[in-house]
Amino acid sequence: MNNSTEKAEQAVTIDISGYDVATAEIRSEAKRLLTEKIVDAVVGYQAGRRKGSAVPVIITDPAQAEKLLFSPACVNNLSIYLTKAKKEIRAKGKLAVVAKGCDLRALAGLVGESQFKREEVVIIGVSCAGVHRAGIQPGEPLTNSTIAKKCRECSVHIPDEADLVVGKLPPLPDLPPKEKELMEKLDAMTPALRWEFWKEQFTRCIRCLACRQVCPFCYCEQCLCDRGRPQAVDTSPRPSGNMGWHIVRAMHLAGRCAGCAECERVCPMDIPLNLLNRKMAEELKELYHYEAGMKPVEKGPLTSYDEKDDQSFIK
Amino acid sequence: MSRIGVFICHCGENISRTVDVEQVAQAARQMTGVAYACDYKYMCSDPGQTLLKKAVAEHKLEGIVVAACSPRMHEKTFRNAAQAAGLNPFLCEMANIREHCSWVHDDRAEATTKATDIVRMLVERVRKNKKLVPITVPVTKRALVIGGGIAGIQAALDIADCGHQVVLVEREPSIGGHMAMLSETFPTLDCSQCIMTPRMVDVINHPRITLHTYSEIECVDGYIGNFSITIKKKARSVDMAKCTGCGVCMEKCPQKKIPNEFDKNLGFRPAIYVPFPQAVPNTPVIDREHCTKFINGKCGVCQKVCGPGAVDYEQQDQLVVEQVGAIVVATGFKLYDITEKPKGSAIKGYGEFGHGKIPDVIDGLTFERLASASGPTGGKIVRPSDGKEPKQVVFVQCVGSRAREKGISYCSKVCCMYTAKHTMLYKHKVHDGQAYVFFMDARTPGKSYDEFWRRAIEEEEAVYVRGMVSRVYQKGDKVVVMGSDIAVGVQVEIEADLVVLATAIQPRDGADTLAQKLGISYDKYNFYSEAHAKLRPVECATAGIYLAGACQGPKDIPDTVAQASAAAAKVMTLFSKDQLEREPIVARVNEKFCVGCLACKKVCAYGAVEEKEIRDRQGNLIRVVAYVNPGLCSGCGTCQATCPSKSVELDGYTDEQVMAMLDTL
Amino acid sequence: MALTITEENLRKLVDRLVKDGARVVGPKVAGEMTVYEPLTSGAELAPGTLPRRSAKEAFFPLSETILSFQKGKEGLKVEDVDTNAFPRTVLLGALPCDAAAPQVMDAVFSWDYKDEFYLERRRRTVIVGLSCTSADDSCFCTLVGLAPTDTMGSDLFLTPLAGGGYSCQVVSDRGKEFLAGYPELFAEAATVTPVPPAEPEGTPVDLAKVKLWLEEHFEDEIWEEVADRCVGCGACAFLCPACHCFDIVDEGTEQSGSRRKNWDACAFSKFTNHASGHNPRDVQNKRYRNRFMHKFKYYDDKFGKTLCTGCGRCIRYCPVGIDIKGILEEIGKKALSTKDTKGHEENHHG
Amino acid sequence: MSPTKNVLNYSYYPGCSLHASGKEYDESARGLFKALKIGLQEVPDWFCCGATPAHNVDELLSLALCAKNLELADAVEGDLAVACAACFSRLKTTQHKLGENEVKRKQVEQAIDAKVSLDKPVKHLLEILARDFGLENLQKSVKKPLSGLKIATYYGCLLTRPPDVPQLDCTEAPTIMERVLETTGAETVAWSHRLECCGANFTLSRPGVVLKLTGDILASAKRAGADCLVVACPLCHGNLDIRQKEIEEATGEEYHMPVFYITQLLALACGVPPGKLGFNSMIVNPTPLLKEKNLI
Amino acid sequence: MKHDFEPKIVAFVCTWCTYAGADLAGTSRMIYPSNVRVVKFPCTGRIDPVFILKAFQKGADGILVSGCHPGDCHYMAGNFHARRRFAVFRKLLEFIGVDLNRLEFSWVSAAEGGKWVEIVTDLTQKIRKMGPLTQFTDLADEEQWSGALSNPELKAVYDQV
Repeated sequence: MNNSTEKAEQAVTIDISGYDVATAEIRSEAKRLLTEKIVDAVVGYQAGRRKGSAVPVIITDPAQAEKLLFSPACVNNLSIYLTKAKKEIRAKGKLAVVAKGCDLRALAGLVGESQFKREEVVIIGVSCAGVHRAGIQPGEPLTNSTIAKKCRECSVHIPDEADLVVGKLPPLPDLPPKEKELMEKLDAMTPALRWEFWKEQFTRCIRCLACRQVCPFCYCEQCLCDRGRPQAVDTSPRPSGNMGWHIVRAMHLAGRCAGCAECERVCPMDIPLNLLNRKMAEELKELYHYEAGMKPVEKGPLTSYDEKDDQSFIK
Repeated sequence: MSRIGVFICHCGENISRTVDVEQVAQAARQMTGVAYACDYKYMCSDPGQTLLKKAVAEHKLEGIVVAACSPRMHEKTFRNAAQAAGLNPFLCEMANIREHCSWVHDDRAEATTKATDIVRMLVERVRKNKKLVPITVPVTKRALVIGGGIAGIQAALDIADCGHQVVLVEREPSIGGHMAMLSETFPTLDCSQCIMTPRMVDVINHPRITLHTYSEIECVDGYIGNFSITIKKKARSVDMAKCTGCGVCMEKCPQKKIPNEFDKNLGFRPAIYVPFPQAVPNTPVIDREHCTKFINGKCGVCQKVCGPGAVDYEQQDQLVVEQVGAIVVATGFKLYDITEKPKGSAIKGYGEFGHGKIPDVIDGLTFERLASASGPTGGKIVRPSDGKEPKQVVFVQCVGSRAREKGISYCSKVCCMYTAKHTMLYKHKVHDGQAYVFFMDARTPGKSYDEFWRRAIEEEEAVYVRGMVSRVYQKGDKVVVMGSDIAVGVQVEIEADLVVLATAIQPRDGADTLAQKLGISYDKYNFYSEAHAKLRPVECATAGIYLAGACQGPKDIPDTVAQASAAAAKVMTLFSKDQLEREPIVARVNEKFCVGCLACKKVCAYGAVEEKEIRDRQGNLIRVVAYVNPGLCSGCGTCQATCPSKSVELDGYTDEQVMAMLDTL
Repeated sequence: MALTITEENLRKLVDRLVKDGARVVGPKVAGEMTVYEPLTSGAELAPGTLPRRSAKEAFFPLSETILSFQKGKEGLKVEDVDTNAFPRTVLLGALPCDAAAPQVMDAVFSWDYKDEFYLERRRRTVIVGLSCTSADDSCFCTLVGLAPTDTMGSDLFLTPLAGGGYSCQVVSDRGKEFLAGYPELFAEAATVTPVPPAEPEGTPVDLAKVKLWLEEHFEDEIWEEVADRCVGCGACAFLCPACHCFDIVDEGTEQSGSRRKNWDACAFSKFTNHASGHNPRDVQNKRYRNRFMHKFKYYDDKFGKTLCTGCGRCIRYCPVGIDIKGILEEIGKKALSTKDTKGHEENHHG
Repeated sequence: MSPTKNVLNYSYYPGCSLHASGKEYDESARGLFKALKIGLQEVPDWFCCGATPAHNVDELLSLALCAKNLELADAVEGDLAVACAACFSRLKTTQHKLGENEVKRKQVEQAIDAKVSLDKPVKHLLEILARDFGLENLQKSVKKPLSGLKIATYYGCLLTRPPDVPQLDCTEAPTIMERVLETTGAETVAWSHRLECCGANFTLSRPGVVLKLTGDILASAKRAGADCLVVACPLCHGNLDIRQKEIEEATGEEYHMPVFYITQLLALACGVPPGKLGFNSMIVNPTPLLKEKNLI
Repeated sequence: MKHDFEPKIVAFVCTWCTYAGADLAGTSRMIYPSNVRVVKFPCTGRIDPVFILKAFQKGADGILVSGCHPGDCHYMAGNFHARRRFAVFRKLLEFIGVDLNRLEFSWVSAAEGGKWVEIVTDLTQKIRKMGPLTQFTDLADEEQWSGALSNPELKAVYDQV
């Protein structure tokens, strides 16, 4: 998803030596937690087959703790393994989870939605300077061109609400916010043009539902879009059904989305799904001063109200 | 559902004038699932309904659409007709082709097309309707009344007289509340003890009233028809069964000089005491803070002198649980205390009146105790400082009330009347005394109220000065009242012997904590909020809880008694049936698909959603899901619109029904 | 003597075909990715890199209307799809891992029920394969018995030449027939020096041994270890050239609508959800096991073919990095030690 | 004078009276603060706060005057100390009004063409002594206790009103002056007219009213057995001190009740030489009383 | 008088206030255009954004959502939740590219028959001027993968993704 304008931006490589510190600390902490039976399983990252790649792993035996690591390839939001959708992982007992700042916001959201109690999970927070964006060959260094768009505007480098924070943050480069520019461009467009843009994007959607399956907040037992009677959203991956599906998804995540942008990363058709969630987040911040935070909140913006909410749009 | 009957009404010619009803009937016959369609001049008439019932039988109809007026008019009528014909009433819907069509459009073709569209929409809806059976919630026919003032007593007596059990809980050692403190009551000046004591005796003697005095509400669980109330009975240190009320212990008690709260600390009482002579129950209570036995273990005189041996120092607080079906809250009021800083007020009490430090500046209830025959002075009006008879008394109205900067902007409704009464009582007791009243305007709206007020001025010669009081200060043994007389436009200074402040009426202390226990809402002054200011003044929004008396807002005794009887009537309607029947338009959770995110619980304004644990046979927890309590759910549907996976469904307005209607666009 | 065709003539061939009314499906660049899409002109042809989506879409589209109905005055009217109206198609420039797949899938689509939609399109399509010259570490066609130069499934097979242009090898008589239509675009050349083909890493795996191992290890902790991380999306199935499961759903209203055949994936939790609510594959790793078993055992049991051509798309686009190549190698090693107890005869690719 | 090691430092807004009729208030305040080692840095070229007349004539003018003073005060380090009750009330009201009302704030900013600074705390001397400096420290710095002196503290009507603006002390029953004076060992009497108006500017236009009101105040103080009055406002001092003779003639009562500024007595107690406290420029001669209590 | 284009307007209303307001307009015999089709709900809290989306997909040219004034809600808080939900949903539709003039929200109490007529009439006239809403209906006929981007500016943004 890179393009020509980026060449103009001078190349900056981010020092990720801090990640090795994190890897060592995660390993020792995981070993301790497992040997002392504090947790029954640790959800973390381990090296994949391809050199430099990282995949989620659920280890139960302390000896396997040596396999855990943290690198720019650790892009997954591991909080998805703590929701009701992945009953088999929860069945393993008390869990510890490795979490970047954006992942921790998702964990906080899930606690707020009674998916698990905060004390049931040990959170190993990682000070993260950024991870790869989609389509990057594993093992490439972390530079301004390989870093994910969300990391360019990250405000949660240090997950301070975690039980333990590992790793060391390097000096962070000031990268121009690409996604914000894109949002501004879209906002500047006329509605008709924006419609063309999104129609084009959603026409390509093949309804593989990867965006739903990696989203920590899409843990419904039966998704509205899988229902037949009534068929609120057409199930066949044609443009009209896709449009409905993505509008419903964005609306269901409004006020819950943690901004981990996994949906955009995993989309095999490169549809910029995070723009939708970001627009919802911006509106909720402006309207109700709500921002997804590290601390669980009892009620989200759309499950609470205030007598003095804005109603300028209502006649 | 494939056998639907469509009945199109002419409504005389209100509909048929602009809608071609035959054409609509004709179109209806073509619609999928419609087995029979006809039009008739007056569907809601008796012949109309008979036609409907016959058609149901003859054509074995499974669903009905009546295209006529607004459902808000005759939905009940036609649903009853459907039920009479053996059909579940909720399989009958109304298509509003009068208010929403024939009356508001003049082009006949347009109106007919629209009417057909509306009928088609409702036919599609009925095809997705499900049989619904009214929710029945068992009702414990026992009522709880909180507060033993005149409001609580009246409500308790009304309910008990109607044959139901009542549990009356009173915080003080005796029932009677503030009315028992009053001397004579306006506008008839009859002595309050004389009219109230019989009622209090009725309460104690009533077979169906269980009385818990010197007790407080510990916690409230459950919902309408099924409340479980935990009451904390504070230890009286006297066994009520044995005590005969002879009063010997009170005479012999060495502690004599404890200020009696009932007499506004004018009179004194012993450590083992009864608040006032006509107390009900007439069993004394030991004030453990001031009783030497409890302070340093010495004394114990009362136990020795007690014949029946009723005194028991070991008695402990007790928790009692009562099952009730309805709750009447009658916790009454307290008077604004000029030394306190009211909630939400920028400044502390009334510094300009010396913050209550001047002994001869008293409030209305203290004057009542002075004037009361059973009061500390036997009805003689005296100055608290030196006991002399005051020759000049100044009454000040609206102290705290209607004063925004003191945090109380409402009018307390009763002070104008009782102040006029006070001037009369004073005149009757001190013939050569002169009463002055500083007031803004007199509010005397009740029956024969204004005449009573005029009498105070014309016959009892009270001097009413229209103006506010700016300062009260002690000058020698006199109390100087500086105010203004705006009628004449001058500053006025009166050197009075006694000043009586008509302070504002506020809810009892702890009103907000009790509200939180009951789950009812209250306003910024802590008065309890009624469900609807005009149409449901004695009910709370929370089903099964009713309000009576000053706890809902300042009011006088006639209004309080009326409200108490109204609340009792509401309780009796609730108890009139064994099962509480409620419209089945309530939400149900599909426990298979609910993932327990509890968003529905967060948006439910009625607290109708609870957490329900699903356990396997061995009892270990599988998961937590939401559960809608049909007794509390009022059917607004906000939960379904909030639930992402629509695992909670509002019967009568399911997604399937709505989508079916939208498919006809 | 080898037939050759220049780059320019190949594009001319596309133009000619399009003018003749044929549907030419080939790799073209859209935005930033290459996909197999109907071409409107030769210029759009962009052979070489492996397209994002597989070529199966030429025969087995993402979503296909199989009938539509309308309730009118005279009752219900049902319209079938006229399969004869399917256009003549040329699948041009399909790399071997895409070209081989249709032949594998033919078996299931012409099994006890003949799927006319698929088979009619197959009958009307000429597949012009293209030898593969670039492979990344996800490619593993050689592991499953294919090769970058394998002509399986192609009617004609182009091999890029060092000096540009392609040598063309006739594989099937349908290819020969097609060639006869455009002789002027092809030339004869004595010797040709092809561009060296790609060499995907990894040594071939004994699929028969793997099948045996799978038979004994239905219940094995390898599935949990490998696929507990699977999130259950459809990316691998939808991008896979060989996956062919579909779901039929009616859309529209009772008055008018259509019946649609859409892709489905065994990774979805709803895939094996019974009406009663029971789900035989209730846990995600069981679903991934089913995917692996179907590709390397069940399909072989039924049709004697391996349902995987080693294109590596499922590795590149798996959200959680599940790596079928790694699993295959791991099981391959474990399988070596198992004996052939059941006496299956040797076959994997007929 | 550069204060040696100062405990606290304040910018200081004296106001017009303290450079004229209320000279003793200013001198005694400076003497007291010097004795207590509290820095008092006068705001350079401050000007009139508008007092009562300004805001009756033109509110924007009165707000602009005070806003300008606040802007000038910003240049001087330390919270703004104010002695005169009227200046204190005007400055506080300006901060309150402009803080609440966006429209007025824009108008004033246009008038003085500078940004209005509302965050600099404005504090009356009493507040500084009672809260910042602390009553215990005040008690420690008393060298000559004023024991035996019976004082009637007079707040006047402006110091604590309107309720939520000055926030000096409880509006209707303040005790700050009593608490401050008691640290010197003096005795304060309970009397009724502590917050009654002295007639303020009517002293020029309708002196009769002042005679009546101030007369009541003096009568009430005498009834309470006070030796003297203590004030914190130059205008109240004026009415009570200058008019005392006329009141005695009008009412036939004998008062001889000296009217001190609170800073005069505090400075005296803290060892500032009496000569510097302007006792001789007071109309009702305080010397006999001070001698009698052997304070000078 | 007939126009060449008669818009299809759908009104989602709450039964306690706006539906009653519409009834009042009926009993007062106020005339207004017949384009609106009313769908009754117990409360605006029950109106799900999916219904609005479905109505647009089914060919509605204009949609009105109306309920009780804040504070009047029969169910105390339904309209407060609805107010937040629709404030966010209309921003999403605007971001997707729907012209918000097609989607109107209002408070109409049971006593405001006049206001109901005024809102419906204004909306119908406005939509009549704007013409039919083809966005959603056209989309229904499209097959997958258009792949053809006409507008260069759009292409630039598209590529930047």
